[in-house]
Amino acid sequence: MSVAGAIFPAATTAGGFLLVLMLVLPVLAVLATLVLGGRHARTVAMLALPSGLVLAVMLGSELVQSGQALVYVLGGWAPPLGIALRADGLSAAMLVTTIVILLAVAVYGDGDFPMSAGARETRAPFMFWTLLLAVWGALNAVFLAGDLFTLYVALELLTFAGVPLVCLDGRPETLRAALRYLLFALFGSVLYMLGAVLLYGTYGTLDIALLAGLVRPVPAVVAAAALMTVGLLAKTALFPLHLWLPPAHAGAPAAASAVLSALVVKGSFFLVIRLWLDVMPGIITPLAGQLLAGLGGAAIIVGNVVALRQTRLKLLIAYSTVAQIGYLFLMFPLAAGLVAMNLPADPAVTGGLLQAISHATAKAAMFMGAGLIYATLGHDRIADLQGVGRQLPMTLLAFALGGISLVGLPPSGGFFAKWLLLTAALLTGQWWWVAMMVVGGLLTSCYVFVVVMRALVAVDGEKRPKMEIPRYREAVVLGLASVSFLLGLAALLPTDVVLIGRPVISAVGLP
Amino acid sequence: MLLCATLGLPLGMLLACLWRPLRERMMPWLALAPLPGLLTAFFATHGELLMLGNERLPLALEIDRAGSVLLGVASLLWMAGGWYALTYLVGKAGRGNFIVCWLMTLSGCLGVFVAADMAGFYAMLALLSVGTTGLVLYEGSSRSYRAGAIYIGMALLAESLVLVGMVLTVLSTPEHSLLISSAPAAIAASPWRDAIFVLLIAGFGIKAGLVPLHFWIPLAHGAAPVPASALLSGAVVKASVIGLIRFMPFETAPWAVGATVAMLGLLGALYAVLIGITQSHPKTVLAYSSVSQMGVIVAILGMGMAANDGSARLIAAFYAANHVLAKGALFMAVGVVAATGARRLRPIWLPVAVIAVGLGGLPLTGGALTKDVAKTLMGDGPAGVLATLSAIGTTVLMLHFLVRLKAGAAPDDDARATSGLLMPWLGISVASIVIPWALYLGAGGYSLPDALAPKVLWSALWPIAIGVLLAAAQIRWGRHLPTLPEGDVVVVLEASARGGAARVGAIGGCLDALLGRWPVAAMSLLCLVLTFGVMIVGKH
Amino acid sequence: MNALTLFGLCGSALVGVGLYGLIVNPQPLRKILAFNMIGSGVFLLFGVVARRGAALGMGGDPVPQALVITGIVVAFSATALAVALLLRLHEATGSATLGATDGDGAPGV
Amino acid sequence: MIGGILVDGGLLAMVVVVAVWTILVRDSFAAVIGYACYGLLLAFAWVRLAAIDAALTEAAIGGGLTSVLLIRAVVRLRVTEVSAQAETPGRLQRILAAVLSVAVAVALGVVVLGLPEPAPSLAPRVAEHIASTGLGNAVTAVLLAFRAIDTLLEAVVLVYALIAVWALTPDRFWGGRPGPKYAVDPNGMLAYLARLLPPLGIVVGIYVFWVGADLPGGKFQAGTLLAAMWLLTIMAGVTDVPPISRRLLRGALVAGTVVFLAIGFAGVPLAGAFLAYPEGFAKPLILFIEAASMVSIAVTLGLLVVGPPERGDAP
Repeated sequence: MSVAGAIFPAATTAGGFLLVLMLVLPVLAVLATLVLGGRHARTVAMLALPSGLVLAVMLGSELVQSGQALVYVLGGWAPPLGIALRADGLSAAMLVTTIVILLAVAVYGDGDFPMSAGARETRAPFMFWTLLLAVWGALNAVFLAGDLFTLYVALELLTFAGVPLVCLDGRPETLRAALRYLLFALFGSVLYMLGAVLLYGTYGTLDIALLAGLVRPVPAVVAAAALMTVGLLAKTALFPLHLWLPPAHAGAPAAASAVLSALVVKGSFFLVIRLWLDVMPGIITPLAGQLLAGLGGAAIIVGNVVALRQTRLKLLIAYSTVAQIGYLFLMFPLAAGLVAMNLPADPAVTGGLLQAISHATAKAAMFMGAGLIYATLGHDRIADLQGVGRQLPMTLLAFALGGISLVGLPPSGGFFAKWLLLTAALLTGQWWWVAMMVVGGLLTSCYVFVVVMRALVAVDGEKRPKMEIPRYREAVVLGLASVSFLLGLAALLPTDVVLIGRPVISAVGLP
Repeated sequence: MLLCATLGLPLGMLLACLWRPLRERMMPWLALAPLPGLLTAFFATHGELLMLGNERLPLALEIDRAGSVLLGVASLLWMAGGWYALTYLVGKAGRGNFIVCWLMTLSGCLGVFVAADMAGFYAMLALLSVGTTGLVLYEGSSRSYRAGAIYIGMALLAESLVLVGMVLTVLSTPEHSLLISSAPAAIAASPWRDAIFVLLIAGFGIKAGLVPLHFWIPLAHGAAPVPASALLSGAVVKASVIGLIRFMPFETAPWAVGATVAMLGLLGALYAVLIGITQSHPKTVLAYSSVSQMGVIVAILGMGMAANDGSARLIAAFYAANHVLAKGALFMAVGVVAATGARRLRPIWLPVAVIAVGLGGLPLTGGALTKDVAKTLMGDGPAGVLATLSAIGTTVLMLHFLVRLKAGAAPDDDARATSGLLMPWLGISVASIVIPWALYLGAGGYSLPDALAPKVLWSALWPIAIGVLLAAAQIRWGRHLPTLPEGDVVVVLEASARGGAARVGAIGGCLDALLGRWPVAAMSLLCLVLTFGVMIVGKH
Repeated sequence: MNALTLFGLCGSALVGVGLYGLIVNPQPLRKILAFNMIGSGVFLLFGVVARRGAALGMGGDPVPQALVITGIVVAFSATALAVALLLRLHEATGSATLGATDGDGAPGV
Repeated sequence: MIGGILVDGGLLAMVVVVAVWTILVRDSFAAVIGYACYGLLLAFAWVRLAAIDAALTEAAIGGGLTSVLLIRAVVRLRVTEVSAQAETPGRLQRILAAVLSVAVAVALGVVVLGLPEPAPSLAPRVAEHIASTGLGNAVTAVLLAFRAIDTLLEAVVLVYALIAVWALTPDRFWGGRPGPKYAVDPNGMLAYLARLLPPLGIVVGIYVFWVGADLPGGKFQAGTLLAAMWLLTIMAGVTDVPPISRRLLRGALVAGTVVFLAIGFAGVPLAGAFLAYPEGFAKPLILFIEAASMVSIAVTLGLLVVGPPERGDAP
């Protein structure tokens, strides 16, 4: 059924070297911070991240121009013996999203983790900058690697970069959260590895494009699919495997929470897309798709309901992430349904990806906004947020815009994602997911409303802020929220640019 | 060009509000923001599509006859309201928030009349809801908080239903067209026809305050500041009317759908009157009257669908236009009266009375003209009887309003409303009398003798007379009426929702705590592995 | 019944034993140990896959063997990090458990 | 043939028994010791699978270093043992967990036995192309040529893990020396070993590395050996761990990866692709990468075992 093997060129394409640069640049930056020492970590990051943006944009435009996936065959050894890097529309979109969010977090984090020239290296700032680059490197590897084992290594990189971000400020409860996270993530990765072993034992290759043309529903492959999927779900914290996420994401410093919630969980989610849509579309049964989305639906309900019960802003946002992760998985039965009807799976795939991107930008902005609120008030109790609207108007606006994107009101990215997913669900007659999306949106609006309302309440007299927030930090949060809010307008770009995602996204292996 | 400016000017002003110095100076200009809308209503060519987007997302603007009628009167009311608000809000806190929400609501409200594509229409609807929520919340009391929460909840629910209905509509068109103009035909021929009817009518029905989903209207319109409630009750609720006008396939709709809608509307109209006369606050009384009038408008549309008569579109628009102006004038009057002492009340009270009873169909007023036109659709059957009953009820309700209004006069007997409140109110009052005539004679193609025929006059007059008698009876014995809470059914719904939410929340919390335990989480992971495995094997 | 069958069954058994330990043992250190055991079981299975692919005078398919080496190093890194985290937790709090129900870690800045 | 099966069967039965005991035994210290034995037995199993490279790695890292790590930890965590055991799940949960684990293991066994015949293998392709690398050891050829990116990323994994470990440093000790200061009787047994073994170990290590090009062995195994020697001298108090802020130390950490990357990029103009080696120079370049990596791996592994800094940078 799948024709990914035919779609991915077998040899290095023009612009393929960009993939190598995207992969290596962050790694080099991490090594450089290590050698040059803490005082230069910020400088290295501030040089590397913008160049990364340039590279990502170049990669994207190369992709649009060539209209096909970019491939780089490493060392000249073609798969199955060697390994190829590949970038399709999905990868390009995620690469750009990642770098944009990391840049915003870097600017924001500059306030929390300042580095004065000439001062002695201190732990937290050095680690913040290094880990930011480390997360970037790991994610790029996840988005570019074309081999399931390389992806395993990349996933471990991501975990090792994510765990210390959780306990960056070293408080005991964050250490515990980090340990839970690490152990559960390792549990997931060992299952993923087991699946990869079974695949190799059956087909003698782990190359995604080659496997796509080979997989048949024999027992070993079925077991591999189940093991790898669930392993990745554990790392993505899909309900009911979310035990580690709320304490980890709520306990981390705001800048770290933003990275973790917006990007790190998307790494393993991206692999689920690869696995289900590229490698194994032919063996996944409709029932399995319904189960996966069913978990997503449960995540939406439970995550949102529990979020409404929270008394602390950061925990609320963390549970909202649990719910939003659920949304991401609705795309799978929808894509399968479309394919079964001989229709292009575009709406489901684009919708799912757009959902991921708009959640990433919105959630990063919301976590950073919560950080500013914490810094100003000295707490983040939702019941005592009065006056925030006066003290941090831009932050509150950012929070509201992010919330609107999560709820799915136009013209946000969340709206267009919802539109596309609704289209797919209705076309394939899966009305129960329609109901789920509607209910989820309403539940989400409840807590966004509660927080914004509470913050808008005016207080008598001027409350003295605990800390003055520089304007630029508010601005960057608002900027990121606006990206999420206006993401839907991406559909308005001139046709050729609009199609950036289209041909490549429809070229991910679904006929 | 004008179409663009209709939407562009308010949106531009909204954007300008991001900058604080501009925001602080925006207040005097609020009244001018709807000006392009008014000009559009007069001068724009009907049926000309202005494309802004591309093929994938054809953002487009267009104005049709029904749209331009509503756009014109809405713009007029928005202008008056902006002027009115300028004075009304002097010295009040949070004007910046008010301006932003005002402009959002204004953009959304005018936007729905000119949007020609579903994405844009939906965006405007959402903008309208968010802005309206802000206006309802403006006073910051716990009452407005409750009203705002219920409002946004219902609005989002309505929009979700509309959204699903719209997606189904798009999927029913041959090329998945987003243009609203292709909707009616697509709906009529759609395999999902019934689902679309239910979704769109329920969605727009909530927005129109169709009983029993009306409860948010008394709360929201009661809680908002006077200029805002004038706009909400007058102009904003008409978004649902234009939605139904544009989407519904009048010429091909099944009889049952139209008849059901009509019955719902008319029964709701009567129900709202019954609840309304138990209310004491004049704004709440007016809000119930809006529910009632919207019920009649929806009923007109329903009858149009039942009779497969496309002229229902214009008739409903005409009826709605009259209501826009009359209701706007009455709400503004509440603010004017509140600033006027009992001794100076008479010159104000008289026009108010004319307009109020006019809603019930007082001969020679807009109310009578609209009812006369609507009669062609209502006929003499059960619908006609119910419509007449609702006219009687409206008269009673409006007289009740006049009584309550008097009680709301300023404590200082010699107080005098400033011209900033008086003038816009007066302007709208005059407009509410003149414009229906202009529409009746001009756009409607009727002539003066039509309106002045004795039969017509008599048929308008006798319900009023009965209404006056009933009202007198109410004033005499009305103390025995029970006092019902604002929003009637909402109290029951709220209690059960609270109970349900607490229970669901507790279950969710327990489940989350259970899954937070390592062995449970780890075992569910293994269960998932096995389940996925079995499910995939199962088929092959 | 050949020897490779035994190795395959042994690998599967090790995975099962490790899984049980990972679920049931309350001490994080024992969970880390169990994780390593699952890992070694998986690697052993990979070794079976490699051995099955013996050809042209090679005792086994060298690709899985290489992957096993990489995997062992990665697993070691994970173990080192987990142990360091655990010791640090112990040092900071005096306890060394994951906490049964403390899902609500106090949020930070 | 039968004899072989008996040997294998006995060995594997022991492995499983030790594994079960390790998991079930109440005392964590005993469990860790059990795990060390388990690692050793497993290395023999690898030998029986004719995977000497993997056997060496398993023995050195899986059995050796991991055990050192766990033993150090279990000693420190002794005091928490009783309170932690109190959290053991109830009988019902244990039974359920056992049922699930057995189910997964059985399913896995069935699946593994059903792997296709003839087994797919890349061995022929490796054999076909190994000549162009000039190497004799096919595993090394896979690690350093065909799948060089995995090995490169793996080196990065080690660096990431070390960064993560260092991130756990209490703020006051940042830049200090990892681990406790070992003060051991200079005339004791350990100090004696620490002086005697390292030179030997280094020689063996370099040998393992050198032959790795053609025979089983290579940088990981050699690096582990060197790391072990280093740890021995540290624990014996003969040498001390350098402060983590030292530039030389950090340079040593990244040297292998930097060399790997540099040669990889040199391949772009010289051999037409990133991570390709110019015709005829493959073997020396690979050996060079391995040498640099060996040093980095040894340092990184050693530092991973000693953990984050626990004292200032004073010696």
